[in-house]
Amino acid sequence: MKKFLNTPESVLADTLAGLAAAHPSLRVVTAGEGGGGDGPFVTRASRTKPGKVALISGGGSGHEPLHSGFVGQGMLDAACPGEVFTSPVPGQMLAAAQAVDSGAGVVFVVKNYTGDVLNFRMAAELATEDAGIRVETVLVDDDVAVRDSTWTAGRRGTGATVLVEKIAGALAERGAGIGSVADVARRVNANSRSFAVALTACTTPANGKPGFQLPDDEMEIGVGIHGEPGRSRQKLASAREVATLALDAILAEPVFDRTGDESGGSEPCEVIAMVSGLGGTPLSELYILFGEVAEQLDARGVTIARNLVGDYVTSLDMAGAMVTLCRADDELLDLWDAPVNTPALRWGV
Amino acid sequence: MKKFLNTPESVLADTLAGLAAAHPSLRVVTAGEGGGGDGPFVTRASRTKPGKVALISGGGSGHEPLHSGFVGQGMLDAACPGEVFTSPVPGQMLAAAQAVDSGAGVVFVVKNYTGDVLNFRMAAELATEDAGIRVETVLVDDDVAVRDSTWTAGRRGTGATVLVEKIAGALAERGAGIGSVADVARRVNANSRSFAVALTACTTPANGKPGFQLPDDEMEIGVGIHGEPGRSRQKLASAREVATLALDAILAEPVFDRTGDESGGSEPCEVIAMVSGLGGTPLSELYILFGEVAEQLDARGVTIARNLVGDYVTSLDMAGAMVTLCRADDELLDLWDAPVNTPALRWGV
Amino acid sequence: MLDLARCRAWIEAVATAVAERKDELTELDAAIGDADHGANLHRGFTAVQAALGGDFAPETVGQALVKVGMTLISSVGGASGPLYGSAFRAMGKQLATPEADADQFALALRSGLDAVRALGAAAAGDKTMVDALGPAVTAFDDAVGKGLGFADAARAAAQAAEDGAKATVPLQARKGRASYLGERSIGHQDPGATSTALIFTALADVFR
Amino acid sequence: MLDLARCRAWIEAVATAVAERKDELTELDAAIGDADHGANLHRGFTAVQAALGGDFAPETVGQALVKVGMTLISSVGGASGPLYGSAFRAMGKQLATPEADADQFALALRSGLDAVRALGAAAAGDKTMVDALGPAVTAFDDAVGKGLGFADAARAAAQAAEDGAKATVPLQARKGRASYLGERSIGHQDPGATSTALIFTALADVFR
Ligand SMILES: Nc1ncnc2c1ncn2[C@@H]1O[C@H](COP(=O)(O)OP(=O)(O)O)[C@@H](O)[C@H]1O
Ligand SMILES: Nc1ncnc2c1ncn2[C@@H]1O[C@H](COP(=O)(O)OP(=O)(O)O)[C@@H](O)[C@H]1O
Ligand SMILES: [Mg+2]
Ligand SMILES: [Mg+2]
Ligand SMILES: [Mg+2]
Ligand SMILES: [Mg+2]
Repeated sequence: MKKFLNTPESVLADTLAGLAAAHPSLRVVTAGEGGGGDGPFVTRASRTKPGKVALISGGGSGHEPLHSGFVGQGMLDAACPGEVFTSPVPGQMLAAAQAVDSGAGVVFVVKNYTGDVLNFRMAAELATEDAGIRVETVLVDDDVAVRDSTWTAGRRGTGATVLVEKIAGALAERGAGIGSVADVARRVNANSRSFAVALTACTTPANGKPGFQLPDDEMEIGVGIHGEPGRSRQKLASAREVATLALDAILAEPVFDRTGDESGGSEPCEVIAMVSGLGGTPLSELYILFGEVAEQLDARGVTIARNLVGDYVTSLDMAGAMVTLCRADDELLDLWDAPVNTPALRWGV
Repeated sequence: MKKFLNTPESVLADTLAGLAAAHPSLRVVTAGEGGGGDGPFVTRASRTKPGKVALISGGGSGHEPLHSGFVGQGMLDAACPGEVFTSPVPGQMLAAAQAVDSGAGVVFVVKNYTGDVLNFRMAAELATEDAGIRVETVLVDDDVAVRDSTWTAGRRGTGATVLVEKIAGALAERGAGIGSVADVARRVNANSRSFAVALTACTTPANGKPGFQLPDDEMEIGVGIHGEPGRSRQKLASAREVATLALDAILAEPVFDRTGDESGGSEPCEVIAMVSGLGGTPLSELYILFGEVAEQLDARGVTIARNLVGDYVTSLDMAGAMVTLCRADDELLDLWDAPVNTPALRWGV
Repeated sequence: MLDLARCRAWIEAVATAVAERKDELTELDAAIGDADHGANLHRGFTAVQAALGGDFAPETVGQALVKVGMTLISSVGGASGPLYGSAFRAMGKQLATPEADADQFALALRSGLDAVRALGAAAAGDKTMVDALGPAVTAFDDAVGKGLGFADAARAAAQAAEDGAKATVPLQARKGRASYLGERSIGHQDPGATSTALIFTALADVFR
Repeated sequence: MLDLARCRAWIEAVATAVAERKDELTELDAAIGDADHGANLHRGFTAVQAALGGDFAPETVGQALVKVGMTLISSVGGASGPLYGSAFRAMGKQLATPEADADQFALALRSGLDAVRALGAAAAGDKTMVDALGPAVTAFDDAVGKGLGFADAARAAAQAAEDGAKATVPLQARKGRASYLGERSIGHQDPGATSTALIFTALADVFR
């Protein structure tokens, strides 16, 4: 296993130590520490302004900068990192909620995975019933590679999480109430779809070897962000073809259907587009992919109003990329443009 | 070769197309285009303010976000990307200089590689003699893995390039003259040293296979950013040991000797510290490494005043990391903190 | 009769078996999940061992099992943490006496299963721990109904859990991470069902 | 006598040889450099072919060679672009007549070598193209001094360049990227010296 680490067991603690050393704007609370719970959490260094709704997210580690890298002004108030690819525990979420609730309540942004859903559900119960904190839970489920049906655990939460956190975070920063913050978060999620392709498997520190074997001339289509294989495997394709695969899957979703638009679909619709690397893919390849996405969207009558290209939602050291589109409108774009100051996303401040 | 690309030949053009699509704040001029030269270059979308010294850098591609990702307010005025790992050509640099010179002159920031040095030297001649542009050239040579002697081409230019571009860019933005801008750039370079370790080789698109073979339990010590093997090979070590290796090499350099300090070395000295991934290493591992660097620097009486952790100077898809330290003072920190607005580095705006 | 000593021995045995079979569980999870089930349970039962040691002096089997459940909830994470945690907690809540006889334990097991179902909403055949837990609970019930003692009931439950776990191989997953694989989940044994079988086998072994 | 037709044939032959041996040159560069020397020269000589085709109608061998040099400078990049570019440019500047005899060409070669030395500051034994170019220029000179004709001088130069390139194998590099490897550069043939030999071999072949 070729990784910079000390021991597989200390990966989470050591990552958080480095994060804390790098970002004085963050406060890393380790398990059991003053105010700490059953696991570590990360908050802004400053306390939540009275009356501001607090945004908390969390999930297994291995997706950095998600979520800790998005803690800061205009985005998250706290992040609860679990062990690599393992949901954090309820006590950890509860402690984070108690640390950042200003009285205005807490919105949990939860990626739709059984573990995250169950643990956050328990945390919400504890926070509401025992700690008297008002909690709204927003599920993110944007991955079109998984059919949302009674036959699955539902679509996975992936790239849209960044968009939800940014936009809901901006609204919370403006002083909106918990209902509005949760509503806009749900709207971003409903408007967003993602699709990812892997060129290599990733290696969890605990396992020490790649999660699956992929021949030199094949790629996995429709992967998630936990190293699991995708829905299918096919021959390596060009960036152009990969972009087409992703856009075909995403734009087939009803939310991108433009026949119901005022213009009947003759005017372009606007999106926020993200091409995120999965951890082992260099930026230059992401630009190549984004260039294809931009060109093909243009040809399909979709305008990219804003974009992100880089590593935002990752899967350890997996070589691969995810395309996320969020159908945007003036409100969402305005919130997108609002100042944000986090380790991984910063503008306007 | 597992990469997102269309053809190996179109990697540079396709990367630039994606860059242009992603960043409206940049202007990508392709070879031969209006005002274009013998190769592409990237400038800010807005013209250089009259009287502002222009900063231009360039070099082979494959180090993204270096250099194009650092074009923007407070940093570069133009970047000249060559083919992957191949220096750009003089005509390209000349065209870039003509495009961004406001009359106050141009500073070329050149990483110390024979190809870059020779091509920029020719460009400087052309710019000065034929185009009447005042040119200062600043060489960056911070890599301690290479001994600077008549026995080598001199130390390589690596991580310090980012720091030079940021700090000199800030001074240029404040309206300083070409001499001062070049001076501060040289001072940053003189104060900076880097050391890199590779866990895997990288694969150039043209070659299609890894540049060297590295057994599963070994790493290359003292690598550059062009896929070349390092000075030596050794068994994989922990993040802690890798940090020690890097810091031992860097802090042995005279510039970090504190016995000449006012305090005689009893007071800590301040540095800007960067841990940059080489392209295939995920952020979490960089944080682990940074945590070790921070802890060990503290123990050695060195204070990290500012830091960068992420992919800033890369080597295609190489798994590995580079540690860069720049001995800082109030002037350098003040310029570091000045607003910057580029695709890859942004704050204060 | 499950008294406190046996209860502790059971949980110890589970912890030991998890430690031994950690890599096997993780391998199974690597095939159709995210390669952490072994690590998750190992972390959890290590915490449980610590929680049951030291000052903790439960007076009833129920208190001990509630502690096991709470500890799993607070240390495992993932899907299996809340599920196993709730199961043990629900079982413990049923058992207010210092020791539990087979009838009491049958009821407790039923509560455990209900808790898993309520939380995870998995049905039989969804390729989850329910496919081992369900048959085990039924087998224990049936054995008790036939007048068999704790030891025999536990052995029957263990066998049913083993069989249930094996029977997950040809199933297509409909819950948990494995469901993302669609048809590609077929042909692999569910890690959670496997660990459930391990838990019942440990119980049976305590009575050997 | 190198007339314009032969000069064009020479450059064509170089372009063809570079295209054929591109991968070999890149392999050599992969071992001690950055794996692009073949691609660099291929890009350069493809541009040169285009530049010498079409409307371009040089009146002297010198004009043709200056064009080759300028085109290499503007299309190759890397270390070899300015070095080879300057060499051809310097050679061309020496040759103001429609055709060049062996004496003139010897002088031109000497200028080319001087240009490479002036720009790259490499000495003999530094494991660079100079280790092939230097001996080739000397051999051409010597042959001309001995009264041999262009063809024989070119053949001698090609042989010297080949030998010089092979002799770089045991050397430790002191210039260019290979110097970063220190002792690890020993045991590999220098890519630039190899391509220099290729250029002289192409010249000799034109006179065969
Ligand atoms: N909804 C569910 N109901 C019951 N069991 C489930 C459910 N979802 C997952 N599981 C069980 O959890 C196991 C996976 O546990 P684990 O790997 O520890 O958590 P995670 O899937 O979060 O990584 C699966 O093998 C399955 O048996
Ligand atoms: N200072 C120098 N003087 C002469 N030749 C040099 C010098 N530096 C490098 N070279 C030659 O250039 C060759 C490498 O060319 P190339 O691979 O195209 O450029 P780069 O090293 O920039 O990738 C080396 O093999 C060597 O022969
Ligand atoms: Mg997990
Ligand atoms: Mg090169
Ligand atoms: Mg799992
Ligand atoms: Mg080279």
